[in-house]
Amino acid sequence: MTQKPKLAVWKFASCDGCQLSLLDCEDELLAVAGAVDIAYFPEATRRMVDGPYDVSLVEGSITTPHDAERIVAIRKNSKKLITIGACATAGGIQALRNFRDVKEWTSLVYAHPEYIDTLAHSSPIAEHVKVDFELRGCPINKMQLVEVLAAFLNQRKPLVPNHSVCVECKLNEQVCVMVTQQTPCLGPVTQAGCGALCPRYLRGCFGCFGPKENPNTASMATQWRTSGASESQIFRAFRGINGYAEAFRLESERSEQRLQPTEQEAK
Amino acid sequence: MTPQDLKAFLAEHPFFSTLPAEDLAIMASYAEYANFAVGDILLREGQQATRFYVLREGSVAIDVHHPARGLITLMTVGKGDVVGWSWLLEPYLSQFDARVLRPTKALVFDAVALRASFEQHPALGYAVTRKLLAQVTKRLYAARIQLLDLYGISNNP
Amino acid sequence: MHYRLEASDLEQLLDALKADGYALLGPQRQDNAILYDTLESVADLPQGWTDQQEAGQYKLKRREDAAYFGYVVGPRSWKRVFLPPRKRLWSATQQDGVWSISEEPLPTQKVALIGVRACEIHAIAIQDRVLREGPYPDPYYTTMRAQSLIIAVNCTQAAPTCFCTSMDTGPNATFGFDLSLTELLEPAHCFVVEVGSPKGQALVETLGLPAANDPDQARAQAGVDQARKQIKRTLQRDDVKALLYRNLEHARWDEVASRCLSCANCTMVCPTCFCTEMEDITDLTGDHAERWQRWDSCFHGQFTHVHGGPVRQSTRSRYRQWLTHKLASWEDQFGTTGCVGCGRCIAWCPAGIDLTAEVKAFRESEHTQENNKR
Amino acid sequence: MGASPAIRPMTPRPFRIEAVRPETPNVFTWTLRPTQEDGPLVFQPGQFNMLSIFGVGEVPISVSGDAEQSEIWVHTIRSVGTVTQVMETKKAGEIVGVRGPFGNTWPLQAAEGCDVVLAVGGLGLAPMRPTIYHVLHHRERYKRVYLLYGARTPKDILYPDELKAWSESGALDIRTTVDVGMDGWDGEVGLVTDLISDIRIDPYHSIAMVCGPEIMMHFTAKALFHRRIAPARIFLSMERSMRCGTGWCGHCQLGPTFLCKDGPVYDYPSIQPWLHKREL
Repeated sequence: MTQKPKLAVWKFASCDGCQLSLLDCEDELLAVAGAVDIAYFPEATRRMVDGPYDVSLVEGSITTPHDAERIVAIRKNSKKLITIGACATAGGIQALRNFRDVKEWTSLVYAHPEYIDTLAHSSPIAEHVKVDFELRGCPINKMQLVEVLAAFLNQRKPLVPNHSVCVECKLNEQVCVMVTQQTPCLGPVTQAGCGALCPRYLRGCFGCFGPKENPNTASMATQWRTSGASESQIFRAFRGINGYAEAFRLESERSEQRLQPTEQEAK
Repeated sequence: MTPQDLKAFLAEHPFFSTLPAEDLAIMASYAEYANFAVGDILLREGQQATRFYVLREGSVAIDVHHPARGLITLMTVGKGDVVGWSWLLEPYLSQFDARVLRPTKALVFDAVALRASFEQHPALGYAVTRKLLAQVTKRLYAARIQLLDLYGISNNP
Repeated sequence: MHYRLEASDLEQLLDALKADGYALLGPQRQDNAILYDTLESVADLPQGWTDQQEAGQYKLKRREDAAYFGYVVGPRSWKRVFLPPRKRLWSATQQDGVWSISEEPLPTQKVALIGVRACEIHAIAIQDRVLREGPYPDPYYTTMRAQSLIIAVNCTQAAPTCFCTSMDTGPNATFGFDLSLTELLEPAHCFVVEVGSPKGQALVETLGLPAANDPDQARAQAGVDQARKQIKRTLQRDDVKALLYRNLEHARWDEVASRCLSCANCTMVCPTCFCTEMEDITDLTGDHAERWQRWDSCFHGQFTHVHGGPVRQSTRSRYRQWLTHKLASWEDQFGTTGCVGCGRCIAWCPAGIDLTAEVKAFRESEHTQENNKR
Repeated sequence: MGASPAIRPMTPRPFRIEAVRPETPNVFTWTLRPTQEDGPLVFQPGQFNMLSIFGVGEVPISVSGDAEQSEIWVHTIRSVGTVTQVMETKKAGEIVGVRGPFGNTWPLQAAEGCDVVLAVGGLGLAPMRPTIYHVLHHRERYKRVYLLYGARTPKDILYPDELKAWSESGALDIRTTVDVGMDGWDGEVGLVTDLISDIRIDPYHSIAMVCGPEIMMHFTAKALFHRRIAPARIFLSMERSMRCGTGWCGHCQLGPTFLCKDGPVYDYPSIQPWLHKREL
């Protein structure tokens, strides 16, 4: 048997939730540990083996100049680099800063903003280095993570379909909450992967896995309006965890433009 | 080949066959018949374009030198094709090399004199220009299809 | 010959099926819809409930009566029985470089489908042409079809999304069932039963059903007629194939693409859509591999993926593929249209896109062009 | 239709890679032998198999061997996608899965007594090779037989030794051209369509079979048509994303047909309306 592939797990600006998904793989963790050498995973083990690594899992977004340098070094030291979670693939919730003036915010939040060395934007890893695969989700689905690892270990394409959450609902034979309850749901424009978790509990999809391939967010927003959603509801739906992902960002900007006149009227 | 032979030959060649007899005579007066051996260079990139060839037999490669990849053949032409049209347009410099691939028989025209004669015979100049344009079009079509990379794409997953 | 089954004896029919070894599948109220699922008894049926449907809308409502089958069709279709959303095709295990492949065993459980609508019988017949009657019969499908029994229910009411009358697929079942029931609420709650097969005949005899009298039969007919009258949606299908083929580059495709979410709901709820994806998976070691077949949709980019990307990149081309397949090329392929007029794709489209309206739009634009020429 | 696949047409049968032969950069040929008694491997030229790497995936690959060799499958594969890239790493002795053969065949009977034009581009020579073998085995049944072959560069020419042998035997009139000549290539440089203008055929008693990428076939069919070969006598082999081979999965639809089941070989008039349509 040849040496087991070395796996490293890296953290950038994030809540750690996606890394925890790996630890959460209770049943599969042994199999993972059996298949790979967990060489660097500070969240889980103090053991640290030097690179190069066969697979690096990267969680979190780039928010500081230091992180921007660190990711380049990690890329150089990794054969395959896989980003995990909405922060790493779309900038995360902290990308809300991208729509505002960060200087102004830091001056309001910190007593000594001069010590804060932060970038104006929170950006996905792929804006900085080449990424071999982006695993979506907030948090990621642990089964998808195991699948991605299995795929990389077996040189195949990860079975991570980029179709809508609707397909997941239908494959699970769940009833559409939008059609039966007029519940605002982002399922039709959101990539599957969560197992249609929210619709399973008769709630609308929050878009945790970001825009699906070919998303028609404009029609989605129109549909929400028709079924009675307020403009600020629509705005917030798209300006969420994946608010900096292009399709959602553009839709939230369109919605924001619609909001502004009403705000002015209110004034 | 006598001038008469040349004229008769031109009359049968598709490139000239539609020209009236007096034009054929003019064309024949600027032409001579030649045989070329493998490796002969008919045109050289960057040099004065003073000749124009109509091929009767054989094969000629249109080449370009690529600094990294060496000699690259862009196309081959043969019977019925013409080699060279830079002589008709300023700055009268050949754009590519033309190299004989297989023993080739061709009519060689004194392109400089021919061009000058077109000033006296604009109708002939127009007719020859149209013929050349047809060849240019054919080669442009081929170049465009080659750009599509006809064989490179495969649909296998 | 028609028979009469008292509503109070419906349980006996279910019991007789169970006694015969059938697992029962039938309608029941779940998650704000009427769904086909495993049925234990008559008590599971959605008695006293109905559905209200419009483009992009489906709502359950209480009925004022105790009808068992007083609804139209829900989001599930019977294709889940014969072509499940996901199924394993085979698994393979490697030992010392030698792979052994084991096929997934074929199902052995007989199933009785209770409450199959006329349009759904047509849908099953259409899928039969694809998966049972082609050069390569699908073993799972064929097996399940062979061991299924169909109790049809004729429609006595229609939803605004229904257009079976345009497609000649309803509202009453004319073939493809073992028994068909027409539910009568007045003067007494009962069913008029029609036999469609020897198996159905045997059931009638087991239950010892009496013959239905003429007034009952007339009332059953009146119920079906009522459903027919309620159907307002239409799709002119005689020339729709040529119409769509003529208009492959029509601007209307862009218009519908501006509304279409390419979410694939229409294809998932469609009782005839049969496209599937083959998925290969392994465990982490790679020593165990499986291939699964799952529902897929022509609305997905991956669906037409070739080296270099999907053939159908735009939503426009995907909707065009779906509609022209359903209503035009299906005829070339299988000698029948792919649409049965059940209206599911209209009701369950989150954007409320209505294929009958799209077809009308093409037809009207041609009329306008004709008129402009004159 | 050739041999009917197993009763369960979706289940691959295990085959051992007997030999791997590199052809051109990224292209290699497998010889596959069944690991279990499987009966003769019967196919018609033009048909394809679904080849599996267990746990990685499955791809449709035309049979490129000789139909008279019924104990092996021969497949020429270009490594371009995830599955074929893994295939390229497989060595002799390893096990792969095979389903098939699927699809229809070239009009070899209809071509009897006719001049035959085989026009191939790029890897299209691989699916055409069984036809060539068939013609060579039954040379007397056909009149003039041309093989017109276009490749990108001299390096991309498939089966060069066989091409030479066929040509020298005089059984086939082989004309090869490349898009770009290099590395001392002294043959034709130009379009495969240009080769068509030079052949001598009786257009009224000719059958043309064309195999290559769709765009190449589109232009080649046009050129054949200019040589007065009736469209109904021009046949193309189409390629799309095929997943099942049986017509169940719907992926390979092109207009009114399923390429896996109704094709891959079509006469030009029946496929022409659907060729070259954007995103169809």
